[in-house]
Amino acid sequence: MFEMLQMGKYGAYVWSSYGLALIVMGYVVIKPVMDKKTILKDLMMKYHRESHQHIESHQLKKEQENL
Amino acid sequence: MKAIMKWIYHLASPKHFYRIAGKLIPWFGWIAAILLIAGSIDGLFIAPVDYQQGDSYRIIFIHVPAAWMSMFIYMVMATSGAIALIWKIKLADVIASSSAPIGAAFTFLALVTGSIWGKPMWGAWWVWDARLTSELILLFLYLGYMALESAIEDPRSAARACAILAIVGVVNIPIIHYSVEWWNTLHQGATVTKLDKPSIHISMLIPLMLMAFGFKLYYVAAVLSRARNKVLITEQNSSWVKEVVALESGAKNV
Amino acid sequence: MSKTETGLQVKSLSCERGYRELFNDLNFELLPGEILHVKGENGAGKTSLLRILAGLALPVSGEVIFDGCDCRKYRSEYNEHIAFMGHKPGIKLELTPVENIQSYCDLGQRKTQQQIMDTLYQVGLYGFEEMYCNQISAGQKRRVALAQAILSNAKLWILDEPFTSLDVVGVDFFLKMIQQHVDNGGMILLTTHQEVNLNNYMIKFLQLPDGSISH
Amino acid sequence: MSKTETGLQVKSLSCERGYRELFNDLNFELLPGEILHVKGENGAGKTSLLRILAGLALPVSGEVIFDGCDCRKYRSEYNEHIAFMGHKPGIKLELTPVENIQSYCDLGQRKTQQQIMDTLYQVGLYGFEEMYCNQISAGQKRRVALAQAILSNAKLWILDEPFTSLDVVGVDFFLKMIQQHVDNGGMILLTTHQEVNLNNYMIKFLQLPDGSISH
Amino acid sequence: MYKVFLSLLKRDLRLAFRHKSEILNPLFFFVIVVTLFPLGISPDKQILAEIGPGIIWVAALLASMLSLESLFRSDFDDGTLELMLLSEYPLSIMVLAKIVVHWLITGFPIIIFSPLLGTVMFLNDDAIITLMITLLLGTPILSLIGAIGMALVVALKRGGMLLSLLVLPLYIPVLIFSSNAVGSSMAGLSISGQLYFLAAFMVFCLTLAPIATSAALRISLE
Amino acid sequence: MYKVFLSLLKRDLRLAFRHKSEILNPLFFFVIVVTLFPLGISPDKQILAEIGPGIIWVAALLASMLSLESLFRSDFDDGTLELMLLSEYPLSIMVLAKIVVHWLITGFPIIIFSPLLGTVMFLNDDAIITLMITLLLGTPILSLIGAIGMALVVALKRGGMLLSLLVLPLYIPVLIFSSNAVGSSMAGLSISGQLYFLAAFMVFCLTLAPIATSAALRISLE
Ligand code: HEM
Ligand SMILES: Nc1ncnc2c1ncn2[C@@H]1O[C@H](COP(=O)(O)OP(=O)(O)OP(=O)(O)O)[C@@H](O)[C@H]1O
Ligand SMILES: Nc1ncnc2c1ncn2[C@@H]1O[C@H](COP(=O)(O)OP(=O)(O)OP(=O)(O)O)[C@@H](O)[C@H]1O
Ligand SMILES: [Mg+2]
Ligand SMILES: [Mg+2]
Repeated sequence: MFEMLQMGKYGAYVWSSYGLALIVMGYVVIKPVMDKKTILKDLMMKYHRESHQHIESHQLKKEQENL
Repeated sequence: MKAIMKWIYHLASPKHFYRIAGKLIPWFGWIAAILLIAGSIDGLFIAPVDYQQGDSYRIIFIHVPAAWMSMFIYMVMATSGAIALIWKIKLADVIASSSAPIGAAFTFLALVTGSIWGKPMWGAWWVWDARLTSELILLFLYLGYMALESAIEDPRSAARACAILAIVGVVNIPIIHYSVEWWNTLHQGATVTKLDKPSIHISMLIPLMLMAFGFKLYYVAAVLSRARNKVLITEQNSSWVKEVVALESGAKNV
Repeated sequence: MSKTETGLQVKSLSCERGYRELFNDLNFELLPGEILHVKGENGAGKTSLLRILAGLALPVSGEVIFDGCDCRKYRSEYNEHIAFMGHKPGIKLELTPVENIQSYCDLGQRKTQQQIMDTLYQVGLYGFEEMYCNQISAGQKRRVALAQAILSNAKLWILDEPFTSLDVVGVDFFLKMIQQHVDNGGMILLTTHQEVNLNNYMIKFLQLPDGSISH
Repeated sequence: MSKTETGLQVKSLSCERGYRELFNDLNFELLPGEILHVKGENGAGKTSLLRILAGLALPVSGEVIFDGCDCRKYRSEYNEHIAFMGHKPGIKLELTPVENIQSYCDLGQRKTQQQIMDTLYQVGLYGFEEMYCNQISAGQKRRVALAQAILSNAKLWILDEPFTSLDVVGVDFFLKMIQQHVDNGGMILLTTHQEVNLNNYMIKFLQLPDGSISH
Repeated sequence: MYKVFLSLLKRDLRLAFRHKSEILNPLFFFVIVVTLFPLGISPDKQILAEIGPGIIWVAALLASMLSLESLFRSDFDDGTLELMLLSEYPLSIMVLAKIVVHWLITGFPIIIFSPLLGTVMFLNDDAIITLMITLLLGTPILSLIGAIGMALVVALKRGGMLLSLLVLPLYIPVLIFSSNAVGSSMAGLSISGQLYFLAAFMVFCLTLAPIATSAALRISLE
Repeated sequence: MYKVFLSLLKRDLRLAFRHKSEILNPLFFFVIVVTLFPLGISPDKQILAEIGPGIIWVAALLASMLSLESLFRSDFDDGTLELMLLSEYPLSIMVLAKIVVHWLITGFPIIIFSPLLGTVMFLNDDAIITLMITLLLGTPILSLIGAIGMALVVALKRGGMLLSLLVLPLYIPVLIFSSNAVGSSMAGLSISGQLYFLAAFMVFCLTLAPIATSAALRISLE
């Protein structure tokens, strides 16, 4: 078994290639999953802000009228 | 004809795309995973040792599919860029720009695995061979594409500018492919892609093909999930995104 | 709204910058002899609107129709009919006023030297034909731009904050030219934060972002 | 003219740009609580004058004296007492208002986070602390610049066309801040082509290029 | 249409000549960069002759790239580019005129000076003639491709570095074929293959680059 | 005074990191320029090893020069440079902070990547270590001298080409000594002389360049 993993004298080369591929390809698929969370959070906050801005801008106008 | 176009526009509407892509991603993802695992096991342990290169040739099962993908994805980007420019289909822009980082990742993989393979075979990590160099240039094209995209503030202008860049950069693809024929160099010539009779043994061809298809499906899954994110951002003012956001983030909280 | 075949019609125009919607479903029309003053606070999208109308930017949706034709389909014809004066002067500082006007005209219908000189005098640049534009004042540069607009024979002038950094005399002169153009059946679309008194003129106001029109 | 030890005295200042003399032997003084409005047509040299007074440019001859000291000899002390707002905003678009003000203050006396927040609220930027400045409107950017001037504790504000491209609300707000500063014994030097109504205030006019002073 | 082309050509040349000091800058840059190498590498005749063609070509490429700024930047800044977009004539014709001017003030002087630099680098006569031919075919390609890149970044504030990232990869085929041709002719080999490629590529760029450039300009100015 | 330095350093680094994509541009440029040479000259191992040090140094020099724009340009455009001039603290301290940031985002990444490029150019291990040392001593000099040049042209519209003409000649001593040192160490010779020169020159520039730069800035902004 160990013989097999050693791949003659080329074990380091072969395994580092496969390992690197695993890391890079793993990152490529995990990145969008992580991104999605932040996007959902940001958009939630944005919509939240917008629904309140309505009220705020009214208040601002009133303040200016009072001045 | 008009009906067909209408149907395409309908399918390519962001809302539809988001829903359909969400259903497709698991399919592509799992099939890709199965193919890749099978291909790796076959390639690493089952395929016979090469009489010339010893076990080092097993890098081929990563290197070659990655190199193919690096070129294929660039072509996808250029084509969808052209589609977006001509027919003004927003989704094509989204696909193109979601592809760029994946393509860059594959190019990087092809370069590094090639380099790792080169050390035992050629005795050097790098040689200034035409194919190697043109692959390096492809990496720069990807990087330039991404740099341009992030430099332009307005996302719609950015997408259109990048489409032009991608189309112009296509000239590099034939150069990469034919470089081994134009210059006599160290890098191996066509062994797999010779149409009539591949000069590679069938026991090695099978894992290579498994990996190649696995990479393709993997790409589809990855690009779709990126594109779904992009669609959420570009369509953030539309009501359906508001619904989706409320639904999906609500579901998480529960 | 009556169906007209002349002038500018804008139909359900909407525009986004970044991911923010600036205006949505904007409708108005502008007829010969009319002035439209686009109003709105900083960042409301006035410049964006004017650039869309000039064909420099694309709207998210909607149509701009000039003399009955969609202006994006007949871009070259449309361009004959408009003169655009944006935030930037459109004048080369290393050229003289005459050379500037000459090379502007070369982009459209050619003009004789005589016509150019006449217009220069008309805008009051007598004696400055030979100076480079980096030696004349901001107000005089505007006059060069005005001469270009006049010479272009365009029906529709699109002016984005034309009075910025002009002194009182400069503004008055500019207004006079605008009135002349309107009197000759031209159309004007302008934005400005300053008060302008164009009494007795058919002037409409368009308030962004709510898109209401008032007379 | 009485010999004063406070405020700004300008003595026989003259300035050339290129080979053209802009003004010559200009004399005036500005005392605490006063506003000086520099007038003149385009290219008269208003900007040049203000830059000389701020110590950014050198005059051909003449002196600028502040609180009895020649400001070119005591540059560092003089700089403590002035706040300059030129044609350019002086604001980094890639930073938030708070970061902008913070890094401005770091160039002078340091301020606590609390002080900065208070001033931000004072200029009405509540709720915008976290946005980047390229996402806020031109008027709001001016407010950031104003907050910087207020925080600098400078006695003399030098403002070059501060109202450019501000909407009506923006101009009003700015004027209010100017009045507040003057009420607290500050001095203001400004240029603008727009009409400003600062009634009831001690406002002087300086007309370039003839350099006559009127009250 | 022909007239627009000519009048813009005349205007741009006039502008270039009004900045007399600037018109020679690309040439100076070219010469300085070429001289950096004997200083940085070795003054050895053998080595210089070997690396000469490549270095002259790389310097030409950098000079051409760095002078791309002048192509659209000032027109963009003062708003005359907008006026061109609003002209009733095709934009690509005007773009072509500007590219021709760019070539006249960067590529052309470089070609004129290349024999001198070739001599300094100890190239033989054959190689110098080939060098000039490749420059004659190649520098227009540089201006044409560069115009596309410049059009893409013209509206950006910090476009300089980005431009090089976009444009240099596209310049590489020209570099490879040209310096290869010069090297071959130095070794007495046939060079017709390389020259055919360069000529074909130039024609290809000449027809397509103005169109791509004007499309890119319209997008950038949006 | 120390605090101004630190706070400006922090601000500029923060700004640089807000433009994430831009921060790597000088490095990419450096790598692309280095790759141009094997393509343009020859892929031969022998030749590349010979010209490698010179080429890497020329590329570093060009990358440093082209990124000088970022040093003062944006501060000039948005008027924050004026505010710095009007600060009560010495301008040269602030200038030094900006130069340090410039070095951190151009010189430093180049140093980190130089072993990779050295390998690709077939330099031996000794030469690679020397290369890194010369870059460590030399790139700060490039930033310091470059700052003076940039300060002189910052107010000009088309300063790019002019800047290179001003700055490149001043860079030449650094280039000569550094690439000479790398070459010598490849041949197994002593290199202490060159390194002493570089170190001395760096200290010299470090003390005088900020003062010269701030004087130049005051003149430019007048
Ligand atoms: C950094 C080094 C390397 C790079 C950048 C590189 C790049 C590439 C590219 C781009 C392809 C796809 C070409 C095409 O389909 O047109 C390819 C294919 C291939 N490479 Fe490499 N390679 C490198 C090193 C190596 C080494 C060291 C070997 C083996 C000794 C190797 C063996 C192959 C083989 C067998 C193919 C398949 C050829 C075919 O059938 O088309 N590569 N490589
Ligand atoms: N290139 C751009 N990319 C992204 N957003 C932009 C761009 N240009 C402008 N914007 C945004 O679009 C909005 C509208 O800008 P526009 O210039 O049309 O406003 P305006 O009404 O002309 O304002 P002002 O009175 O200040 O001239 C602003 O909020 C601005 O932030
Ligand atoms: N850098 C310069 N070099 C040479 N001359 C200049 C320079 N800057 C300005 N000038 C000239 O100096 C004169 C005064 O310019 P200045 O900017 O001070 O005028 P201004 O009164 O502020 O005008 P405006 O109302 O247009 O702002 C102008 O005639 C201008 O041509
Ligand atoms: Mg505007
Ligand atoms: Mg002024």
